[in-house]
Amino acid sequence: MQLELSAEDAAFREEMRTYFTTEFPQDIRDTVLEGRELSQEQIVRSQQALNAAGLAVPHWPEEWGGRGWTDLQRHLWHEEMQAAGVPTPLAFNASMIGPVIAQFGTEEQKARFLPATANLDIWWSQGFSEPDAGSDLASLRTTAVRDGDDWIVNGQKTWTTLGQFGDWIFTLVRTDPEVKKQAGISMLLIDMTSPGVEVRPIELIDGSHEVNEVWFDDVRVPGDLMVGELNSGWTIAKFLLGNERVGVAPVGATKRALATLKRNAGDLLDDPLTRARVAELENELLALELTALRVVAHSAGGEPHPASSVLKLKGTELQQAVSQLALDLAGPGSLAYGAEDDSEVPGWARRSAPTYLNLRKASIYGGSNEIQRQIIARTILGL
Amino acid sequence: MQLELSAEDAAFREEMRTYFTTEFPQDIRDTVLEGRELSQEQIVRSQQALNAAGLAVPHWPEEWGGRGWTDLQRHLWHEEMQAAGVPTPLAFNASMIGPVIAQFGTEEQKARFLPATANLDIWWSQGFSEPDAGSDLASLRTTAVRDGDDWIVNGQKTWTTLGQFGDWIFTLVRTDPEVKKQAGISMLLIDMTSPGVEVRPIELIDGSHEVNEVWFDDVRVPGDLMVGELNSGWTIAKFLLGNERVGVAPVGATKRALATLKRNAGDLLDDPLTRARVAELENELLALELTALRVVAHSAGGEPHPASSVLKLKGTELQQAVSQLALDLAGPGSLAYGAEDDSEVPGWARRSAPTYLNLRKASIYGGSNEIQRQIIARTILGL
Amino acid sequence: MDFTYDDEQTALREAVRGLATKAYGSFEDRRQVVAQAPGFDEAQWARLAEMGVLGLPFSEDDGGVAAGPVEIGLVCQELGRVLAPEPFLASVVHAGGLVAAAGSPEQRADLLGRLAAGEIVLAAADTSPGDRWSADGGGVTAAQDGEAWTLTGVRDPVPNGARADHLVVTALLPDGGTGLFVVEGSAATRSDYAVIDGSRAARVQLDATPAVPLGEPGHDLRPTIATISDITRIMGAQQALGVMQAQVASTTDYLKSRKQFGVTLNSFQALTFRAADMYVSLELAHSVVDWATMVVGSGTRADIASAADRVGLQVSRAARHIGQEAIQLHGGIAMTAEYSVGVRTAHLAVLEQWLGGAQHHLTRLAATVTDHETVEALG
Amino acid sequence: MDFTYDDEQTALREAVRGLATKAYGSFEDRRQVVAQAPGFDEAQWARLAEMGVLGLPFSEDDGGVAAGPVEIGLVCQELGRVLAPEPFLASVVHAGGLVAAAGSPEQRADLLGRLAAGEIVLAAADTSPGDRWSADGGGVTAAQDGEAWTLTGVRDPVPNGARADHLVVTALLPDGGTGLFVVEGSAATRSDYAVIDGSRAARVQLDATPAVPLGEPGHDLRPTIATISDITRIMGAQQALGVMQAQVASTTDYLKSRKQFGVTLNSFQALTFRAADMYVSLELAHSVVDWATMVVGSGTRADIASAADRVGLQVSRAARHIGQEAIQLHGGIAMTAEYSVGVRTAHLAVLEQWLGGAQHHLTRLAATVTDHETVEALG
Repeated sequence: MQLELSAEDAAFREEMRTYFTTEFPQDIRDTVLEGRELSQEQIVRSQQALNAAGLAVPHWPEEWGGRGWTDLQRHLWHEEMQAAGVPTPLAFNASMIGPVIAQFGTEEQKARFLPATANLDIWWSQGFSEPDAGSDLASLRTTAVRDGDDWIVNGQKTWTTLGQFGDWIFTLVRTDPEVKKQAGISMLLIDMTSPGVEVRPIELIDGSHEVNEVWFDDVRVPGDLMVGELNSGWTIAKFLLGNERVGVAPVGATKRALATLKRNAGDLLDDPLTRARVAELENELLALELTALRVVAHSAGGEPHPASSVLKLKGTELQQAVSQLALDLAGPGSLAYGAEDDSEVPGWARRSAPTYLNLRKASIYGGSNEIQRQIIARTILGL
Repeated sequence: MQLELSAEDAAFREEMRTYFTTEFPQDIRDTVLEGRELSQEQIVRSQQALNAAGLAVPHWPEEWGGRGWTDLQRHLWHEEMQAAGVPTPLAFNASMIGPVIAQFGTEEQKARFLPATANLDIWWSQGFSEPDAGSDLASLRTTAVRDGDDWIVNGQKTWTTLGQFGDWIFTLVRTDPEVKKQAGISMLLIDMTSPGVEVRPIELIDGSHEVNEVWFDDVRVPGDLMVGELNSGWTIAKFLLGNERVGVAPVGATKRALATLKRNAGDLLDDPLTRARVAELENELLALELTALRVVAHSAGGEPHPASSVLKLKGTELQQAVSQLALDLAGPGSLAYGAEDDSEVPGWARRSAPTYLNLRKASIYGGSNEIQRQIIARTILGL
Repeated sequence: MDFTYDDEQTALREAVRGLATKAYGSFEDRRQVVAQAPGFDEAQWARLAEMGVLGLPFSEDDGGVAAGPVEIGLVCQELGRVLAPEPFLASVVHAGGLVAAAGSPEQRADLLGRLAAGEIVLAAADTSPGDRWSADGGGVTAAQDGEAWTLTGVRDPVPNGARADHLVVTALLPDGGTGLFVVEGSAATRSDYAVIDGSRAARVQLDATPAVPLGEPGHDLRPTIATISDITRIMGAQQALGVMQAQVASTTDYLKSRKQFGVTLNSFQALTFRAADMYVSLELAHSVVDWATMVVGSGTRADIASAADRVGLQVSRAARHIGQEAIQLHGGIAMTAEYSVGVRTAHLAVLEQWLGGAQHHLTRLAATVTDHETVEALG
Repeated sequence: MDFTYDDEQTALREAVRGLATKAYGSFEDRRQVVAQAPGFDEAQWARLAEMGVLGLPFSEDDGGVAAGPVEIGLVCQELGRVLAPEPFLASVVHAGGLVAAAGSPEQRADLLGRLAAGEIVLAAADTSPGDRWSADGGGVTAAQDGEAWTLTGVRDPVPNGARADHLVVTALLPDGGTGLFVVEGSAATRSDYAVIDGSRAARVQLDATPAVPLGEPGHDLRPTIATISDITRIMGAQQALGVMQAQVASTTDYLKSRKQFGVTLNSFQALTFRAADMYVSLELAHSVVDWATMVVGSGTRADIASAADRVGLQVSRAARHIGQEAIQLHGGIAMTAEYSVGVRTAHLAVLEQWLGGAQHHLTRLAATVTDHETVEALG
């Protein structure tokens, strides 16, 4: 047991910190640090800056831009990025389809997609969820039917985050309706400009437009855009969803959110009950961060560490708890959601209610907290 | 809607309060108010005093000592009793077997048992739970087999509270092993001095001896000691367990415990976090008491109000929460569990750890809180 | 001691429920109404007036029907159940309550009469940026010149402030204390904006704006203002109760009908137990709401203040619990603006601000724990 | 940065686990041992000495092996796992720690040498009735007459105080500050009593009782005493971690094997989800315990004090949660003294007092929230 970073890791962290705080575009960091919304242009520019610095896809195979870092180094990279207010690379590209193509794709697919994916020249969307499936992903109904070398896709996806910006979408489609539901699923890459693809916005309760429905009406997809074997989509999806050990819990971002809230709170921190809430949250965040370190320190090979579910569960709870504290500290100012920027009610207070509501999604999307509890009970405890 | 008691109910409450605080034996109240353990003699003397005043079994049929009160009046009686530190009548007698015999018993059984039951001349024990049954009461295995007019009982009961003082025990026994498990159960009254009955103490984690195992080894029980029809035991048990709407939640006792704790806490109440915990508990107790009032005000006929489960669930949680606050306020003094009475560590602090541990039972015994949640989900919400 | 509605109250409830459900039983209708200014349906406001609802609290001399807090509360509850956006709480209970408590007979007859008739909307303006549920008037100062009064300062947020024909404004008096003034809506500089639940509020800027004192000018009205705030909180709790009842009902229905993994969600015990816990929160809150409402009818100012704290704490906690669980148990669908569940949770977050928030009330109650031995439900 | 045991540490853990399991793997054996004075097994104490465990923290000059906090912590964890009643924490970590930190070379060689050899038991006496985790010595005063010192006052509770051969007592010095003194156990008036978890503590009365100062007489040792208290808390947290691991394992096993309503309990999702939540509490606590243990090895006094607060808060909360849920998920059986689960929960309640309790630490941490921007796990 050893608390200190090795000299090498400490130097690595310093290198990351220096790049993120001195070289990375300041306007993008300011937007994040002040809790404002990033534009599409900023997200693209951010990832391209990271990619130019070799920091966008460090976990990919080195041939495609990876860096061969240890999990601890990836953790430090990820935490320093969040602490500095640098947006993490677009997950659909960097954490989802990129590793999948690198693992399961043909050489042609790799060459065609990976560089553009790392550089966010292609913006990927995710087409997994369907309206009637929810947590029961395998019950999906979108079909792909053979037509010569092509596939004809029909159906509907939903909860497609940032789909309004998507160039391509990676989808799970049913290619064999006759077999047990997990067995008949394949993964197709679909150009979102194809005829028959329609993206419809979903307005969320915080007024934001971050998710979409994506409709497929006789969309023709060339056969070479299937990833992996026919009917192996479920295996690929499990790889994709279980791929991540680093950055599962938003530790750095939540720490930053709490630090910002403390700064904004001012005199409100004189209240002993508020101080106690802050102290309790800080302690739980420490426990979470240490647990994330234990996970990265222990993980070996490509297997997901089961304690990732602990991180997801507790991480989203704490993220939500900080947003609740912000709402409480904002008080009546939280009503001023739609006020103009020149309002005397400070921006953090005006954003507190939408942020609180928006973050309710954190315990639903990407494997709900009920799914995480089930994974812990079954996989870890054997129940 | 009307907050005030009617003049009649207000007078009734005053009458109760006067009796409990001026006429009832003071030594017994002192024992309760100081949180010490009642002796068997005190419990008997207490109930006999109440019975002499007509206050032991007010909800029984008037012919057997009942008073024909409204549920609200019973509630007031019960709360005033607890507020004054008067022990409530022994539940096994007053709330369980008494009403059962009055409802299902033969005239001979009524005449033989009810007066002695009301006056605690017979101390009843409950023989329902079995070692392998737990919440699944109907899986009981104790058998009663016909032998002429008699029954021969074999098996084991457990969690028999205060069974060491029991004169008689009312039991559920399997009289037909061939049918579906609920269908083959009957209720037998058994004299605990019968040959073959053995009571073995169970030591609990707080060091107390309040529950027992009761073993039956070829115990002969005369046929006229069956209550109700053969194989109707399940119906009777449901009547017995669902009979109670008044006093389901220990509101008065918990309020008293919190008031006593505040008095004992002294300077510790200067701590704003402690004050906040007390305030939160007081508010929840108010909500609970008001809910109990709503239940008694709404209940009609003999049907249990389903919200009784809300009272049991929240009532035990608050009872436990107050005991946790006491443990926290006792601090290191809570270690002095076995210290002599002349210890400088005050009695409430010395009793805090055993009380905390003992009250863990509150959410287990008498229908665990999981069972209560199930009742709410199924019966009230229809889930 | 009685927790039931009498026949007249039940009839009122049915009538209000009928009107509210007709207008907003389809959530899409509510969505369309709040999408544009003034954020509610003027025609529905007129229908509420027609039914006598807008005059409920006021005396007959003032054009009302002198109903009690139970009646007012059940209206709030029914409006909450369907998320009706009409400003009953803001305009009738709060602003109307201030006029009724402090206005001269003429002012009452005029303002409340027109309010009861549905001809005007009032708004109470008592909060400035940074205020936390104080009713002391800070943020706006009153100045007197002969008979004429003017007000200067900023009030924000003012619920329904942009639509209001008249604003009822708290202000610091020149000689100390806090007064109440009526300002013509059009005389103030107002910026209208949307609140997260689809309702509207405004920043109201007063700059030596002409104002008419409510009642005798120059008196310190802090106790009156505080009591009306407390009553508004208790009625806000009634509205939250209606919302929470709808949340529990929606969640229960959803668990029964929604299928996942080939079975309905109520096959999952972890979910049904959480629904049971929601019900427990709801029922405990319900009890305290009923109680506090009755205290409004029979208690002193101090009793009402204490009841507002107790109901504020209990209902804020319950609103948080039920609002969050309703979304979680529904899953993604409840995150969408098209679906009522998430918007109800947004409305509960807004009502918490009306109520005052759990920690605010907890702190006030904590200050009193050594003043009593026990808290008694019955006097 | 590394959270794993090295090979030697793993070997030590296996050895201690073997010894502990052999003695107390059957809970009934533990039950019989604690049923009579001194509340632990002297033979097991000797075996721990033989294995070198009782001298782990002390320097080689003092008869120990100069092991670090990780080794000491894993011993505590293993002893906690089986509820071993031997007073390692009280005698070696706490009292021994005070002697090691403040004693003269001769005192250390004598007391720690005999302690390491299993020849004596020490007890730290630093708490008087009403004390709440202060280490300032209040409750006992020291008086000097030439070279001779005497102590007067009451210490209670003193864990293992009646059995101790020597008591290490904090006391107020005549010229201010707090000193440490060794008192012969037999020279004090002691009343032995049982603690709720089956361990023993005592009231210790000192009445001008002869005492020997540890180290140079008359120096204020408050910083030293506080640090040893903090280290003891962190090691108490290690012990609690072992207990909690056992609670989660027992609960999981029970849910898998126990049948109700014709199926094993792990068919009930509401129960398995609660077991999952226990695991979450356990793992988060585990991380903080490991971290705090490492801070003992590398941090300043202030770092250690802060780590003790953080681990005290996290582990007290986890102990409450896991202890209560373990009983609830087992049901009635866990209420009985014959079954280990409830007694483990009792032991956790006792360890919370060693740790200092959640609210105590929370209050201390709350005082510091404006001193830093974030709390950093890595320096």
